[in-house]
This record gives sequence, C-alpha cells and structure tokens, in this order.
Amino acid sequence: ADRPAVTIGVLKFGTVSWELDVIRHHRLDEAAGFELKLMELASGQAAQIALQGGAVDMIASDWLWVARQRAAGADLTFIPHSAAVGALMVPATSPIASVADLKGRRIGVAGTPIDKSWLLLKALARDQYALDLDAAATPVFAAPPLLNQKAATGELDAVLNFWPYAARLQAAGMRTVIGVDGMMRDLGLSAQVPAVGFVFHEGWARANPAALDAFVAASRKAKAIMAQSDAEWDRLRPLMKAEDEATWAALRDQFRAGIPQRWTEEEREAAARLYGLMAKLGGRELVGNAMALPDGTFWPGVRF
Amino acid sequence: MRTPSPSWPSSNFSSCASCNPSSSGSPAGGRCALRLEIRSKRFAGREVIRGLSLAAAPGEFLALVGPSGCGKTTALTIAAGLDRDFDGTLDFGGPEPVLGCVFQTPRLLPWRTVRQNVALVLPKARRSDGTAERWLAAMGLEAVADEFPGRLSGGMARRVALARAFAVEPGLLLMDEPFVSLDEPTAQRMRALLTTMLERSPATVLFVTHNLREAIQLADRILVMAPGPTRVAAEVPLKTPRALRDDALVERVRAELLARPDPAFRLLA
Amino acid sequence: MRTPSPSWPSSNFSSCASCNPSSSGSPAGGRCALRLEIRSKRFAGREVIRGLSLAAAPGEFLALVGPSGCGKTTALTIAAGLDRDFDGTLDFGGPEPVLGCVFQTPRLLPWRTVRQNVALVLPKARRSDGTAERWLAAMGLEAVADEFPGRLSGGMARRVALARAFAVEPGLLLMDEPFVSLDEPTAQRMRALLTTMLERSPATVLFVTHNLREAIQLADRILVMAPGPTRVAAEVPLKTPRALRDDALVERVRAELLARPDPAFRLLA
Amino acid sequence: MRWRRLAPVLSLALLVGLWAVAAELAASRSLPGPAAVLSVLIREAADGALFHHLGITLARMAAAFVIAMSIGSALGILLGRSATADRLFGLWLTVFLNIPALVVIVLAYVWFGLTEAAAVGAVAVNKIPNVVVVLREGTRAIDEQYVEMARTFRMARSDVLRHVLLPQLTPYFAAAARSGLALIWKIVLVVELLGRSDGVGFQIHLYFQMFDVAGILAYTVAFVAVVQLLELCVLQPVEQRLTRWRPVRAEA
Amino acid sequence: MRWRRLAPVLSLALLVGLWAVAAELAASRSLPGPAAVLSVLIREAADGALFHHLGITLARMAAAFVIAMSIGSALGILLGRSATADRLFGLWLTVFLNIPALVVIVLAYVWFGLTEAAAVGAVAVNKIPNVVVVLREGTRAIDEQYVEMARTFRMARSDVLRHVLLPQLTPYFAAAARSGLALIWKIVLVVELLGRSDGVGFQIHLYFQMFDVAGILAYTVAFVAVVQLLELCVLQPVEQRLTRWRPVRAEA
Ligand SMILES: Nc1ncnc2c1ncn2[C@@H]1O[C@H](COP(=O)(O)OP(=O)(O)OP(=O)(O)O)[C@@H](O)[C@H]1O
Ligand SMILES: Nc1ncnc2c1ncn2[C@@H]1O[C@H](COP(=O)(O)OP(=O)(O)OP(=O)(O)O)[C@@H](O)[C@H]1O
Ligand SMILES: [Mg+2]
Ligand SMILES: [Mg+2]
Repeated sequence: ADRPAVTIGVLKFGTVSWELDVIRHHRLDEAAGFELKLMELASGQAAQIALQGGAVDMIASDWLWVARQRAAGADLTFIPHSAAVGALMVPATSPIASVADLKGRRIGVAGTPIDKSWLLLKALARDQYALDLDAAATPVFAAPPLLNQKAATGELDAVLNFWPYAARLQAAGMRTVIGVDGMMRDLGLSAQVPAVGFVFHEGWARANPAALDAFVAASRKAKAIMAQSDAEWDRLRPLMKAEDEATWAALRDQFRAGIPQRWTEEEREAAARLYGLMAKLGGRELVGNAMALPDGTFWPGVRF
Repeated sequence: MRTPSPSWPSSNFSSCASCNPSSSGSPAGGRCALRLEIRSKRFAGREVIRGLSLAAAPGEFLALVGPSGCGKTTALTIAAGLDRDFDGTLDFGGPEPVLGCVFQTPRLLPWRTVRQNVALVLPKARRSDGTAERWLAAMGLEAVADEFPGRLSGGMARRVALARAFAVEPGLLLMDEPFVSLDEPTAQRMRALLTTMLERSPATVLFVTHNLREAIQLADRILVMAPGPTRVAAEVPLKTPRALRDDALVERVRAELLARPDPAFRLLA
Repeated sequence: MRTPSPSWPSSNFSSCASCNPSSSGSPAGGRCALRLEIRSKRFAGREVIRGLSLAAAPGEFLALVGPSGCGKTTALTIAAGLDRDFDGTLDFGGPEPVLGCVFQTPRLLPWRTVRQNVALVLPKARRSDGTAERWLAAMGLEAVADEFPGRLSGGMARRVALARAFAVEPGLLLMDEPFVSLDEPTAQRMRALLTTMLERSPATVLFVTHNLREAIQLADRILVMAPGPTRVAAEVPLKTPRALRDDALVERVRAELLARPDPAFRLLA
Repeated sequence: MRWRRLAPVLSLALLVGLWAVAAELAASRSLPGPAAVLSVLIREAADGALFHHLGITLARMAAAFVIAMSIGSALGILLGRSATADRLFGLWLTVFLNIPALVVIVLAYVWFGLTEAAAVGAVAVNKIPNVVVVLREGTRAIDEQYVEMARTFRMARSDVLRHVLLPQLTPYFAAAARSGLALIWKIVLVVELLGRSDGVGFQIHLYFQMFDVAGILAYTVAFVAVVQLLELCVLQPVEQRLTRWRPVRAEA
Repeated sequence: MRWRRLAPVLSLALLVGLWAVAAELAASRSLPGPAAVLSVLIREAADGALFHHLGITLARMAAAFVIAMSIGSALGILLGRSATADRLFGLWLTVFLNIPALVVIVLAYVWFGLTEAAAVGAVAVNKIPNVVVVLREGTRAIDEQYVEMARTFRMARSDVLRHVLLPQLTPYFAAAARSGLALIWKIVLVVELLGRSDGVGFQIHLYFQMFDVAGILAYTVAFVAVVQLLELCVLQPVEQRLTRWRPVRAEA
C-alpha cells in the first residue's frame, strides 16, 4: 500500500495508453513496487501543460520537444517508448511509386512545416532527386484526422501522417511509398531511433529513483506481453477504437514493429546526428537556439 | 352605438366660401377628403373610442377639443393610417393624400440635424432645393438649422416639427396640440403661417387643441369630444371668414359656447 | 449687464399676507429661499444667459414668462443644481431644500409603472405608505396606477409628473410649463391642487409658463425675461390674495400689463 | 395563437429535415444524419457518459458565466459612465479582449495547476472583456434625461442604478448573456481539451481524433437542447417581463 | 486637455509595468517579460515573418468580418422586427450559435477543401450568429415613436433604415464590431491551426508546440497593436461622429 505513485498524463485511446492498460491489467506496477496512476487528457498539448503545471509526473512526447525545452532551460528528460514512425501513403492505384513522383502533387502533411517527417522527406527529395518539394509540390498542412478524411475522398494525392493514422490508411487499402524509417535509412542514419518516449523532470527522477526504475521495468514487461500475445490485443480492442479488423491488425503490427530493441550509445549518437540534421533543416523554429543536442536530453539512467 | 347627430342650432355667424380655400362646394357636399368611422377601438380590452364618426370635406379645418385622455390622439393615429387595429373604416374618397403630421411631442430624430429632420420627409428631389431652409426661416430657426434637436429649447423643437409638417405640402394635415409651449406672440405667428399656407395650398386639417380660443380662431368646425370611450358629443360650425375673426369675436363666441346648455360644453372650461 | 431694476409702479392690488403661505415676512425681507445669480451661461460658446439675477423669499411664487428659446429651462436646470457649468452662484440661504420638479416634458421612467414613477422619488420609508396613490387619485389617475407610462395620453403623463413633484413635499418647486396639454377644466383643477398643496406645505416656486393668465392667477411676482441672452427684463409683483383673483381680475391685469409702454411687455402677446 | 405554438415545431422539423437531406446528399462519414446522431446520443445517454460530461461542463459554464457577467457588467458600466476610467483602461480592454484563449488557458493551468478553479477562471477571463465591451456601449447610450430626473429628485445611487440605468441596459444584458453563453461554451471546450479529464470538450476532442463526427454532433445536440431549454424557460420569460413596458408593435 | 493626451500613455506604461513585475515574480518560462517578448518581436519583424503571417491573418479576418457583419446584421434586424421570423428561426439561431467552432471548421474543410474560401467561410459562420443576437436585441429596443413618424410621412423603406433604424443601432453595431473582431481573431487562430499553412494562428501553434510563450505573446502583441490602431484611427472617430448628437454629459 505504501508503493510510490507515478502519475502519467496520457491521451485517452492514444497508443501509449494501450501499454499502460496492460501494466494495470496484469498488475505489473504492483509487482514492480509502484502504483501507476493515469490522468486522461484529450490532446498532446494538454499533456505538456499538465507536466509543466506539475499535475503529472510523466507524459509521452517526442525527444525533439524535450531537446528544445532543455535548450530553453527546462530540466526535462526522456526515455524511449516507441520507434514506430509515420509513412507517406498513396491510394492503391496511384501512379506515385517513389519520392520522385511527388512532383506537382498535393501532399497532405500532418502537423506543421517543421514536422520531423516532413523535414526528412524534403531532405530526401532534395538529396536524392534534386527536388524542392516546397516549390515543386503543394504541401497541405492540417490536423491528422482531417488528412485521413481528405485522403479517402481523393482530394490529396499523398498523405504523410503519424503512424496510427497511417495504419488506418493502410488498412483502408492504401499503399506505403516510404516510411519515415526508410527516409532515415536513405539519409544515412542507420540505427533505429525511438521518436516517442516518456518525458519527466530530472528533479522528479532524482527524487524518485526507485519509482522510475520500477516503471521502466513494468513498461518493458508490458511490451514483452504485447509483442507475444495476440489475446492481449483482443482485450485491448475497445481502447484501440479500430474501425475494422484490418485496422486493428495494422495497429497491432506497427506497434510491435516499433518496440525499441536497443537503447545504447549507438542509438543516442544516431539521435544526435538526426538532431543535427533537423537543426539544419528546421532551423531555429524547430530547435530553438540549441544547434546541437543538449546534454541530458536522454535520461542516462536507462539503457538496454 | 353611433353619435346621434342632432341638428345643431344654426350658428349666428354668416357662411362664407373663402373659409374653405379649396372651395369645391360646401363642406357637407362634394367628395370627402376624409371619412373616418370608428365603431370601436380598444387597447388591451379597454374601449377608448366608440361610435366616432368624422367626415371632413376637402379643405375643411376640423378642430377637436375634449378632456385629457379621451382618445383624440388615438383617433389621429388611426386617421394617419398608423393603427389599423380598430373596428371601423377609413377612407379618403380617392387616392391617399400626402400626409403632414405634428405629433403631440415633436418626435424629431435626435441624430439628424434640424435641417435634415425637415428635409428627410420630403421627396428626394426636393431635399436640397431650399424648401427645408425656407420653412425653417419662416419659423425663425435659420440660426439653428445645423444643430441637433437635443440642443433646442422645447418651443424651438416644436417649431421644427411644424416646419416639417408644412414642408411636405400636405393634402391632409394632422395636428396634435401643435402650438403648446410657445409664447403667445410666437404661437400667433405660427397660426398666421398655418393660415397663409392653407390659403396657398389648401389641405384638409384635423386639429387637436385644448385652447378653445385657438379653435374658434382657426376652425371651420369644432368637434367637442365626449370623455372616453369617446365620440363626437357636439359640433359647432363656424361660418365667419377666418380673416374677420378678431379677438373680440373670439371672446364672444367662446362665451356663447361656454354658456350653452348642452352638457358637452361644460367640459370646455 | 444687470437688470436695471426700475421701481415698479405700485400695483393697484392690495397686499395681503396670505399670498405668502409661509408668511415669514414680506418677500423682499427675511432669509432667502433661493438666490440665483447667473453672470453668464454658455452652450458651446454661445451665450444663452447674461446677468440673470433671481431671488425668491421662502414660500414666494415666481412666474417666469418670456419668448421661446430665451433660456428659461436653462435657468431652471441651473437652479436644480443639475448644471454647474455656469459663471455665477446658487444658494438657498441654508441647507439644500427638498426639490420637486416638473420638467418641460414629463420624463417618466417608461419601464416603471405610474405608481412606481411616483413612489421611487420618495424616501424609502414613504414608498408604500399610500402617498403615491393619494396623489395619483388627486390627479384622477387611480385607474392607471399600474399602467406603464407609454400607455398614457399626453395629458395623463403630465399629471403623473405633477403627482411626482407634489408627492415629495418639496421645499423648492421648479415647474416648467406644467399645465400645457391639459384641457382647461383639468388645468384649473391642477392649479387649484397646487394652490392647496402650497397652503398646506409652503414651498418656494419657480414657475415657467407661456400663459400670462395662468401667471397672473398664481404668482406672487411675474418676471418677464428678455430674448436671449436672457435676463430679467421686467418684474411685476401681484399683491391681491390668490383666492380673490377671479377671471375678471385676471383679464383686467392682463390687459393692463399688455398696455404698458415698456418694450418687455410687448413680447407677452 | 395556433400559429404561435406551431412555429417552433415547424422550425425544428424544417431544420432536422434540411439536415437529413444534406446528410443524405453528402453520404459521408463527415456529416452523419439525424438518425445516426440520435443513436449515438441514446447510447451515450444509456451508459451515463452523456449526463456525466454534460453535467460537468454545464457546472463549469455556470460558474464562469456568473463570474464573467457580474465582473464584466460592473466594469462595463464603470467605463461607460466615466470618461476618465475609459481613457485609462480602454487600452487594457483591447489587450484582454484579444489575448488568444490559448494563452490565458495555458497560463492559468501552469500557474494554478490543472484545477477546476484554473479552468473556470480561464473561461471567465476570456469572457469578461466581451461583457465589458457590450455593456460599455450600452451605458454610453443611456438616455440622460432620466438620469437628470433622478438627480433632481436626489435619488440614491443604488436606486439610480436599479431603476434608471439597469432597465435601459436590458437589451445589452440580453445580448451579452446570449452571445456569452455561446462564447463560454466554445472556450470551455478548449479548456477541457487542454487540461481536464472530463467534460464535453474532452469528449468531443476524443471523437475528433477518431473523426467520429456523429459523436461530436451528439454532444452538440445535447448541449444545444439544454441552451434552448434555458432560452425558453429562463431567458425569454425574464426578458419578456423586463421589456413588458415597451409598446406592442404591429408587425412591420 | 493635457490629461486627455497623457492618459493613454500612462495606461500603457502601467500595463507594461504590471506585466514586467508579474513576469519577474513568476520567473518562469511560461510568462516571459516585455523585454523578452519585444526581442522576439523584433527578430520576427526583421526576417519578415511577422508581417507575412500578420498580413495573411488580417486579410482573412477582414474578409470574414465584412461577411459576418453584413449578413449577421441583415438577419438580426429582420429577426428583431418580425416576430414571425423570430419564432421560425430563433431555434436555428440557438443551434448555429452553439455549434462548436471545431465542427464548423472541420465540416468546412471537409466539404470545401483545404482552401482560403473554406477558412474564411468557417470563421464567418462562427461569427454570424453572434452578430445576429446582438442586432436582434438592438432592433427590438428600437424606439417606435420615430418609426411611426417615418411611416406617417411615408418615408421610403431605405430611408427608414438609414435615418431611423440604423442610427439607433449604432451602439449595437459598435459592440458587435468590437467583440466580433476579438471573436474572429480567436476563431481564425483555430482555423489556421487546423488547416492552413500560414497566418498568425499557424505560427502561434508552432510556438505552442515548443511551449514558447514569448513567441506566442510576440504575435499577440503585434495583433493587439493593430487592433488598437484600428480602434484609435477608425472605430473611435467613426463612433464619435455617429454619436455626436448625444448630449454631452458631465462626468458622473
Ligand atoms: N398604447 C396604448 N396602450 C394602452 N392604452 C393606451 C395606449 N395609448 C393610449 N391609451 C389610452 O387610451 C386613452 C386615450 O389616449 P389618447 O392619447 O388618445 O388621449 P388624448 O385624447 O390624446 O389625451 P390628451 O389630451 O391627454 O393627449 C387613454 O386612456 C390612454 O390611457
Ligand atoms: N444642451 C444644449 N446645447 C446647446 N444649446 C442649448 C442646449 N440646451 C439649450 N440650448 C440653447 O439655449 C437656448 C435656451 O434654451 P432653453 O431650453 O433654456 O429655452 P427656453 O426659454 O426654455 O425656451 P422654451 O420656452 O422654448 O422652452 C436655446 O437657444 C437653445 O438652443
Ligand atoms: Mg393626446
Ligand atoms: Mg423650455
């Protein structure tokens, strides 16, 4: 009963909440010696605000954000959760076969022009096909659900969306031109870099080392269950809000593919290189004043 | 219930055609410029007018006198066509005449200048041909033509309202106590102006007043209204030409009227 | 420029203490209930009043008559303490009296019933003790006490305004043409009411009117105002007790005043 | 009389009919028809989620509404009557009027934590400048002749406010209340999106992520029904009572 | 006179001073002080981004404003004058007033594509019911005695509108315009966030993702400056001209 509590702010129905549900269902928190508390929120921004406002101990976010916050003076730090990434999707019958074919097309992009995936796609197009996508194509930035809807009606020729949305498109019969992982590979970043992780204040981690360790252990156990058990995914169905069987399967498979296998110096260096590339591509708008990855962005206490 | 229309004792004033500037015949005969029959008019159930019957010959000047709150303004509002919610009929024996109206309060648009208040009721073509200015000058108001009504004295506002009603060259002129809150010399000037205007462009006039002297001085016929629910309680034709009605005559007629045995006249003073 | 204050030909009416219900002495002597000196009053630069000097003894009834737009209402507004933007002084020779006011227009709150309009100006304690109802009944308005003012006739609204001013039992009563748009019998009843009220609870009265007969009937002193910029152009004390002033007397005094050689009187008719 | 009672029904029928036709024509998940929305509504009502979230949102709105209307109208009347105050704080009004809701909400949450008070306060702060603007305009338009009358009779300040000023401001209060309810509703949605774990805003956003327009519309319909009820049972009767004195006008 | 010119300066100084103190006390990244915001402002202005995004947002707002004010006031006056129309469409008004901005924006984007027209239309649709509510209230409060006067003199409909009705609606127009500008600004931010690639809303969203409050405030300050300029150079002079006729009132 005296287990330390860890409060995590999550998107209800978000991919992170699946894993946390597994932890709770199998009482992995109890086993590891902590108590997992959830604060359900409606958006990623709400989670960020909750962390800044001290309402939660931990949230899920990407490390680019953490890096920038650190550069601006916050003591946030990151441990990996998922390496699953988005993809560039086109209708099954689309003539678009590679990035080169994007010339003159309308491309839906989730988020903003400094979205990581979009920057990588632009870099790739420029490096390998001498194509300036800003000029040669028509990017349309919009909210992810809106883009999926537009892809379905054919108003867009291609859609670059986050992975849960890309999975839905795939299930709906669309085809992947290239995944963001593929883009990174083509740009010479060999190691798999987990984009999304758990983010918390260093101060909290130092004050609650046992709780943090226990959480990391529970999280890895949950991932192991999710990697092996199909039955577990059946149980998670209501949380996944999958429209149909195909979507459900696509979500499951992509989640599994994204489970990070290694988190060593190699991956961290790859991340630092990726950050350098991002700083070049996205400029100050993306990374703020820190042109190199700030020290401590990745919590040193966790590696595997 | 209709006015019993008694045959009035023939007046001791002589009749004269020039009292009726349009002179299309005697007021009783000819085409009627205004025929208003109000069988009943109610406000929220309360009957205010019952069996009121008004008929004015073209160019006739009718003065309505009667106790406060009896229904004179209500009758005028109906004659103006503003209130159709009554049991009865209104017709002009022809196309609707041009209406001029002096309301019981001046009703000037506070957000338009004095000049605009007069000009705006004119047809577009005549708005800037000097008509408004001429009438304002006649009222002694040329100096305040560009002021807003809120900056006028009570009497000045009233004169603007008169200018507005006269400027449209009305065929039917409705006036609800038009000369109150004017000093006597100004009021006399206004009455003279009205008379002159009517000579130049004859109009049928419905004129409400509490000033019996004024009624005697101006009207072709005085209608004495009963207390509410109102109707015409008595009628007094005045046959002396307006030009010949001097102070002495007015006082004499007034005394004669107040001395009449009919109870309607007891409400006059 | 100050009023030259000529010594008036002594009136042919005998003086009587009962004209001054407070009878604290002759109007000229004693503590002054109202002393208003307006050296100059301007609106947007234009001078409206210059060198106006008004002094009323406690309980004195002053009637102001003068041409339309000369500045009577402006002077009353200043006396009421509503307008402090003038060059001059206002004092009551003591604490500020309770003010009663009949404005040139009734100024009833349209969103409050007739009864509330009267009650709301009373001190809280007297709002529901029947005072409002009593005054409304005196005005013949008991039937409409629960109506909103928008449903009254012009004359009825005016009587509500009178009830409101009388109900506060004023020490200083300002009245701006209070009896216009009332039929003559009603106006006479109102004048009688005013007289009775003044007898019961004496007040100093400043009374603007265009009706010279009314002024002669009611006032202790008539002030004839000059055309703007206004000042007191002439002054007429009336010494006959109010109760003895019958129609004949009023007409006689009126004729006498209109016949005076002073040009100020030429503006009266 | 009959027409009067029929009109609202007709109006509703027409609206739902048009909606059904539009949905039929669109034949898309992005505009579900009334039937689809109704079935979601019934489902949510059955499992209690609807009442839970709607109740919480309404409670937040009520608190914010009361705070915003009282503070806003006091300030609005003050700025409307005092030129000095207006000259001093007119600029502040422009500033607070135009601070993005997002900024206020984030600052409130960061400073005061993710609490109910922060949420309600953020909504109120967003709405107050709006009330001020409307009531300042109304106060400036007040008819001075009645104020002069009140001053002549030396009416107490509180009586002047209650019997002379407020009655003239009724239409402005009505406008501020109606558009205010709508604005507060829109802001509460954002507030719940950014830092609450319940309420209609939270729920609507979840549906948005699934692009489940039927779910969004179900909650919208439920809220609109509540507002319309309020309109019919509170706002309209109160307004009618307060404007009873106006002359009944013939249809123009 | 001197006081008059001094007041706004004093007011601004006080506001900035309070802000600086609050920022100093908070000593948090979530409330940067005026200096920090100014430096961001200067940086954004120097590289042209500020003018680009502000210009685009203002253009969208202007279009939406004109559409919303003209359609909204026409409908508001209609509903205010005709009890029948009000009975028929009062419910519709409640509905449209309370549809969440999100729904309108999403539907607009879904139906009309991710286009400028859809964005402007969505903003206008969000604002129109608001204008309707305010002007309906104003129209109901119109003083009938002037309308009767106009009808007696058989003034043309257009003249009645221009010389009798509109002047009485001035304060309602002013209130609708001021609160409307603020509302449109708030909605345009959401619209740009959900489906545009430029404009202040888009920019603020970027900053928000980075939790860069200084960036958000820089754009807010720039926008507020524009609105205040509009207030001083257009709204106030126009309003003053239109209400010149009101009696000058002594400070109460
Ligand atoms: N809009 C209204 N609603 C209800 N009653 C009304 C309305 N207008 C007038 N009345 C009532 O109708 C009666 C007649 O009013 P009207 O204004 O016609 O009188 P009037 O003869 O013009 O009186 P006055 O000489 O005082 O102006 C009054 O009793 C008044 O209370
Ligand atoms: N608020 C104001 N602004 C500018 N001028 C004004 C204002 N009020 C009155 N005046 C002017 O002051 C003069 C005197 O007005 P006042 O109302 O005192 O006249 P009055 O003697 O009461 O006239 P009446 O007998 O017509 O009521 C008029 O010329 C008028 O135009
Ligand atoms: Mg009348
Ligand atoms: Mg006057």
